[in-house]
Amino acid sequence: MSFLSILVFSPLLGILVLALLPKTQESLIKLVGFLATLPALVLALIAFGTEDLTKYDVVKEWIHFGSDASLYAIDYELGLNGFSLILIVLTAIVSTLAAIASIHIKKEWKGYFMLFLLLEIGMLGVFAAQNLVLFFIFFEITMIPMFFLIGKWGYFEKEKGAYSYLIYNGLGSAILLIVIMVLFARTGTANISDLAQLMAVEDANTPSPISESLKMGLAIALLIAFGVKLPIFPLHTWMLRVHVQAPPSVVMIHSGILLKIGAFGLIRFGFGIFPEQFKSLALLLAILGVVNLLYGAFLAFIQTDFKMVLAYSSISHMGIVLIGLGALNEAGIQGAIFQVVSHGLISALLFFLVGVFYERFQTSTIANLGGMAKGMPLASGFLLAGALASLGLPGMSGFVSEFMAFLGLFEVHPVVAAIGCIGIIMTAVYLLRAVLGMTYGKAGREFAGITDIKSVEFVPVLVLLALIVLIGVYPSVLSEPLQATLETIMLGLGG
Amino acid sequence: MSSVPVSAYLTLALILFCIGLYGALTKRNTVIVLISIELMLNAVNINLVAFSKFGMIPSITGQVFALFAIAVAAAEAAVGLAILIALYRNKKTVNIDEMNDLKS
Amino acid sequence: MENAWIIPLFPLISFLFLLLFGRRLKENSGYVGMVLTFLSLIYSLVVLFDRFNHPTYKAEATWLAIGDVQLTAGFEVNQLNALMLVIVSLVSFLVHTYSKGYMHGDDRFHIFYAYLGLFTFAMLGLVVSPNLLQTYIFWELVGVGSFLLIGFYFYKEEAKAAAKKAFIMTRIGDVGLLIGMILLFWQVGSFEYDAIFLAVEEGAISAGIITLTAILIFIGAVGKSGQFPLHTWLPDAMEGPTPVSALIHAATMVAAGVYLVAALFPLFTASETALMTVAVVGGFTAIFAASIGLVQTDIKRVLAYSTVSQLGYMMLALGSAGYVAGVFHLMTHAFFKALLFLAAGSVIHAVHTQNIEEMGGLWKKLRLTGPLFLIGTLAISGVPLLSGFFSKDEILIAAWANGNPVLFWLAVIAAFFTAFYMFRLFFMVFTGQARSEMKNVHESPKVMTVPMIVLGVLAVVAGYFNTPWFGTFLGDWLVEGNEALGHGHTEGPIWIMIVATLVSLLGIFLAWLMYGKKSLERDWLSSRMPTTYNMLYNKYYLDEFYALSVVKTTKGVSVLLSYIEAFVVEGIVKGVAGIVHGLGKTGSKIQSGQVQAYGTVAFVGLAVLVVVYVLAGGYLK
Amino acid sequence: MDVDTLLSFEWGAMAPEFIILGVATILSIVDLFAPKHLDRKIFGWIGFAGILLALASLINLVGLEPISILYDTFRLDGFAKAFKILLLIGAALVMLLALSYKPKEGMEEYKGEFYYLLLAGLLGAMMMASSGDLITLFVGLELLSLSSYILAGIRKKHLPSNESAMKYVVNGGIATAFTLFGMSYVYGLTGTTNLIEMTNVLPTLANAQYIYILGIAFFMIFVGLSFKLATAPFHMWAPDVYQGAPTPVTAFLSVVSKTAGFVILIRILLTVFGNAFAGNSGVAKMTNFLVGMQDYIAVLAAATMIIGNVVALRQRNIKRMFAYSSIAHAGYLLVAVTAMSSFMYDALWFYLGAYLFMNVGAFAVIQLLTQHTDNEDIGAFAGLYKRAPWLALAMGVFILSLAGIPGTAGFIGKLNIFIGALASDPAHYVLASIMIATTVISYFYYFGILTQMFFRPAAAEEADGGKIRMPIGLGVALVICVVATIVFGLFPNIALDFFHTNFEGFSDFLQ
Repeated sequence: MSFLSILVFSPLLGILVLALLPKTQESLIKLVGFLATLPALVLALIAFGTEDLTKYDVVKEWIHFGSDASLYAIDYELGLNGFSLILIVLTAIVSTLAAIASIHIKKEWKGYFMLFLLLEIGMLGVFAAQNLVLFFIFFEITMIPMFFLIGKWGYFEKEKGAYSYLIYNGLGSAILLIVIMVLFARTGTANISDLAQLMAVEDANTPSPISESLKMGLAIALLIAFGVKLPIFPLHTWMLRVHVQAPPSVVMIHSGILLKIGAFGLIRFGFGIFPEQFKSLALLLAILGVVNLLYGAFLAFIQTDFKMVLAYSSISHMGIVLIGLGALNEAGIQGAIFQVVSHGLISALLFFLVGVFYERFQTSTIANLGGMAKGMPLASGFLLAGALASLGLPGMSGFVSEFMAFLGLFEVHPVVAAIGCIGIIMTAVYLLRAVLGMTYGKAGREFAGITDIKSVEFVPVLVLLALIVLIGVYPSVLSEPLQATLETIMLGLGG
Repeated sequence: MSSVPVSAYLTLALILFCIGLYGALTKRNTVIVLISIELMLNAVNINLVAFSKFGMIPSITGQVFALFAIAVAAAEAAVGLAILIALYRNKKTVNIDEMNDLKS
Repeated sequence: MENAWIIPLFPLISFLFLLLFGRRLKENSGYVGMVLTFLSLIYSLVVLFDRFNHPTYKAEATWLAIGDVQLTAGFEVNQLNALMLVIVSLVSFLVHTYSKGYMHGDDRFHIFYAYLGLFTFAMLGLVVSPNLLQTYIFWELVGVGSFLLIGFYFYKEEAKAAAKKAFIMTRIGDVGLLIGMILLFWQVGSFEYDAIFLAVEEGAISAGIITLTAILIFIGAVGKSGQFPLHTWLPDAMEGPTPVSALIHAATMVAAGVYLVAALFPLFTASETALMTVAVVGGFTAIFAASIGLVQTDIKRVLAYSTVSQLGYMMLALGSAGYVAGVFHLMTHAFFKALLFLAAGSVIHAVHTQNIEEMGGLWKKLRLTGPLFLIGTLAISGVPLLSGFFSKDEILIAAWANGNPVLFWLAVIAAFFTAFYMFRLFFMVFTGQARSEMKNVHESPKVMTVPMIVLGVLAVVAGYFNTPWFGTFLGDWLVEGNEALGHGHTEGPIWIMIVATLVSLLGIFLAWLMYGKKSLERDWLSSRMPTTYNMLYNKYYLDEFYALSVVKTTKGVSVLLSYIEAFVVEGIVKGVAGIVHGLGKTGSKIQSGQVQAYGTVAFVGLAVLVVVYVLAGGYLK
Repeated sequence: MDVDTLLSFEWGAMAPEFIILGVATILSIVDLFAPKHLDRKIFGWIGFAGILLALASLINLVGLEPISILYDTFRLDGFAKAFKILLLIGAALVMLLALSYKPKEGMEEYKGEFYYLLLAGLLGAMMMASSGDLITLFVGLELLSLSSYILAGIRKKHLPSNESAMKYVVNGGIATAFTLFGMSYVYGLTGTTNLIEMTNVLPTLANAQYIYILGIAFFMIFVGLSFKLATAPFHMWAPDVYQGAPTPVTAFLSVVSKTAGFVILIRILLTVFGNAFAGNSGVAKMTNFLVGMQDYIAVLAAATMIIGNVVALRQRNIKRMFAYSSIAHAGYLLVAVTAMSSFMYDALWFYLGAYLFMNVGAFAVIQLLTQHTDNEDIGAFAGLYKRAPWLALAMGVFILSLAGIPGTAGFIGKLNIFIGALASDPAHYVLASIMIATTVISYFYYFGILTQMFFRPAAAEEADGGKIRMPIGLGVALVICVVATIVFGLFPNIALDFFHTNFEGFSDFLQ
């Protein structure tokens, strides 16, 4: 059992232990569920500390179709590069914190945590997978637990939410599967780096080489497939329902990690396998990004439910990822990656706080929460901090990514970028409107018996805030490990 | 005898087959439907025999096949009628268009 | 000077420390803040004197690498920075002290001091930044500090609104700054000031781009320094505690815009248009705000508008290539405006109202505040021998020298207005008969008066660093070794000084007639031109205009989009789903339960296949 | 023919068939004379044992070279072996279901027939699998059909059962007629019924008209067989019959009968039509007859997938829903047939295998839930997770596998089909896309069942009468199915390698 396999499958242990525990042992189950996320975290951090990542690569014979063992083989191959490692660390951290946040879960903790851990396996695997089919398998593995987590532990319209999640993502992964299968069937391999080479070589001597037009088609299909996940306007509506219906701890995971798979896929496969095609799609990406940014911002501005505000703000922030990618230069792509991480942390923080409030007031409607700072000064303070981070306040992670993304885009498409800058203002507008609406102003309610954020609830908040500030103040902590990955990407893009 | 071209037999068979098919698809009485199906099968037999005598490559197997076909057809008719009786016991009708409890 | 970087750290420490332990310390948190800011004051002074006889010092380290581009962070001590360091840390220290008394009894005392620390840290960081990026970073942080302090009384709806407004208004400006600096970056390949100036000198950047970027950056300055048309947040910002107004919205932060233009002066001088824009905006703001200030009745708002107009002055100076004049006025203004605000605070502290109509006759009651307030008033009105006189004089000379009479006369009129409304304020508050309900009014405690005295002294003497008579020491020093900044002192015709003096005295006299001696009816003018009066009183209805135009449009767009979301985006989805289900419906309709129908379907299928096959095969041909 | 020629045949090749035949005969005779009160359940166990025995003997035969006896009417080549294994396993599992099938009324007294008719049907299917002659093919087909007609109607007192049987017979008869008519033309063109001989004659077909007749024959046979496969255009009987027939029979139809259908389809396509040419001049002379037919099959496949999945959305009756689902799966399998790539055989074989396990498993659960109360509404699944967690989990596995979610055999099977469809030249992008799209549509109703089981609270009467006691046979079947579904999902090469090593991709198909 190699290091990476252990890292990816470590939550399995927790699942097994939970399976043995009796249903009724609430606190014990919660404890186990939390502990089960720790090994992955520790291992991820260890990996983060190491220089040479190639030593973690794993390759094992797994499946091969047809009689020829060498061709049409799907090996079990895991590996790391700077980018995926960062996301794995992010996943591990957010999962652990979400596990803590799960103290607010009210029923059937056993099933909840088993699915939760399964979900974590899926996410870790997605980032570690070295071939497309394996990636797809883990990708789907994340889908099923989410369906149940939303549908069973969600709020009023949970089943609707679960379904729209399922169908949209089903469609997305279906398109993804077509792309993967075409590549696999036409080239006989699913290994990402092999494919990248095959695509790069002009006359690849593959069973049936892929025509340029087909490549373009595949690239666009890939964009759509991951566009659903990211999500890109107009494929985003499912994500709103998920944000509103799912329990906060699950949304922490969802908006913290799962959405990022879209960005990860676009960068890893889109830029990795179809660099030429994505070059010609760059402007489209940038424009889509700006559309996302503004669309999300404007709609967030008129939402009455804080969850909806955050949902739209996620759309808006994902726009920045696209903007960065559209720039096609170091600054842009690095910005996009930074945004992926930073938004992961920030939205996790905000949704955790939503959970905290919901726990106490059974509502997340802005109007009903007015003047909360009087009753819960600390929580409100944290919320404000989170909002400031989210609107890109320097000294916090949001700024670095936003700045780099725009820096990148301004080099190539200054006009588009300039339009996008309206988004920066709008972000401030809608976030302040929402957050001040909740915390400042006259207190609309009695705070008798309402306890401020307490004990274990501090852990996620402080950890996340610390990370956000760390990245904001000392971004090199991310950019250092990224350089190698970036260079390869830029190489693929031809400079 | 051989003056009659094979095509004639084939046409006959085809016509018979079509009649059978028509009956099978339109008659209300299940018994007649089953009989029509017999017709279709017998049309096949004509084909087979005709081919085995006047076909491009005449051979006896055609007639053998025909025999099997006849046997099977008989069995099928038997089973069909048996089931029809069972159904009649419960439903008191042999009209095939009244057998529509199972539908969506 | 090598470790000037610790100057900002002291307040930062104070911020973090108070955030963590402030609760326990209660009011003692004040001492923490005071001590730490005092340290940075001392150190700034050291740095300043160090700077007198050492060249500019600059140290940097890589902050973030993008490909092969290295973004650096560090600090630089040049004349301007050193001066700003002292001003900021001094005022900040004084305000810290003052607040000990003013905020006494507030249960979020420690939070207040924490915020003050944060702000001071950001402001000091801003003034030592050696590159645009870092400037921008602290620029935003300063904004947040101000935002937090304006909204300090978070439970007040006005405070909430004001805080939000301040943040967003300034952010609009900031975006300009951001775009400007990024465009510059792709021209120069660096955010470093010297690199930029070098590129400008070498003419590596096309004139058009220079103008564009300069103006964009200036927009940032407009936002922060409350210049027209983004000034509306500044008067509302008076919802914050008065010491805050003194520190942030008078002395330091709002001056940041001026500082930025000054710091990037070579860039601006490279483009006539840019300079012109600065000058015009500045000049217009000066007169515009002054005119509003004439009729306001809230003591702090009057001061706020006077701040706006004074900042306009500084911009005008810079726009007229009067680098020294601008910076000089920045300094003097910092002192006397801070003084005025603290004094006003002391008044409010005593009478618990901000409406000057309800005040009066406080001269005898507030033995200390009164004279200090008078000093400030005299200074700002540009009465000779006080600091304001000299700096304002410099500005007028610069404006004249720059050969733009219109702006010059605007400035003069503004000066007249200033003098008038400041003394209107003074007379209404301190002279006349005392209101009955103000029996038990008494002077503020030492901890509040001492800072005011210090500022009072400065408000008098600060002018003498740079005068036509006793040598323009400050100016020479500021521009030394950098001719791009112009001369230390531009000789102007003597009559300008006389005009200025006369104008301000005239203003004072008029105010005395109307409010002091009351020989002139208060509404002798306003009754004659009511529309103008209302217009001024309602600040030219600018807020209403914004509310109607910008806010409404934003809302409108949002609503429109939400409809698109509901009907187009969701609609398509529903449509597709509908089609699928429709298919299913028809499918199960065909499934009639009629066994013969099934056979028919099969037969039809077969027939179709055969026909198609035959036709496709061209068998019939 | 005299005795020693008779003895000269390697009868060993027919061992499995003989075993099944023997058991069936014995059971039928014993049933005749055995006392009424004797519990016929024992027959079931005997039949089960017989099937296992046959399976064992078949495994024992696997290593052998292809054998052909009775003048090439009976072939035991890799193809036959491979698919017979599936048939036997399927029948065995169905037998287990049948063993523990206890409907309210109309079953008990026919238990005996039930079991040996099942065996008879199995025998027919096996004959089809390894017949080298149109006649034997036809006889096998009919043996299967006839016995399944009776099986469908075995609940004599149960009206839906009767009706479904009746419908089955009528449609089946028509289908048979179509097939037979087509076969007769083929015979007419080749003058032989032996498949191998045909392969020698057909390439020499010169006259264009003959080729057109061949084409028509092809369509008649194909449509006739599509009745067995339950694919468009001859699919419509399936829902009614599946719903009316006793659950084990439904399982039998959807697994064994379908597999047999594909077996015979492949046989005929590849031996008969695979060797003719599309025309007698120019390019057509070069191109294979089937290549010309690909588009038509593709259309049918697409139609089948769409109809199956889309109509399934509206079904409330669980068995009906599974009928449509099995139509859809037949469509997926047709995609593999359409592509005719080098992956066709293993794709078909693996997918049929996977489908066998997941579908029988699903029907096992359905039978358990629906037999007591004849309530077959999907609501019967409500709150199953609360009532019987393990059962719910098992059903969950089957559903996920049917939906083609990774980690299950269903996913690998689909993968295999995709590779075939996309690797072949020209690649069938459209067909593959339709397949995936319809798969997503299928999520709706598959996950609808999951929703019922895991999210919804149990309806009152299920809630209190909650305890579901698991009959032994059914339990065994369930466990086997679950394990197989997951194992072949995670380590498919256990099966695939077995296939490749033992059957060499049916290289011996034609000699």
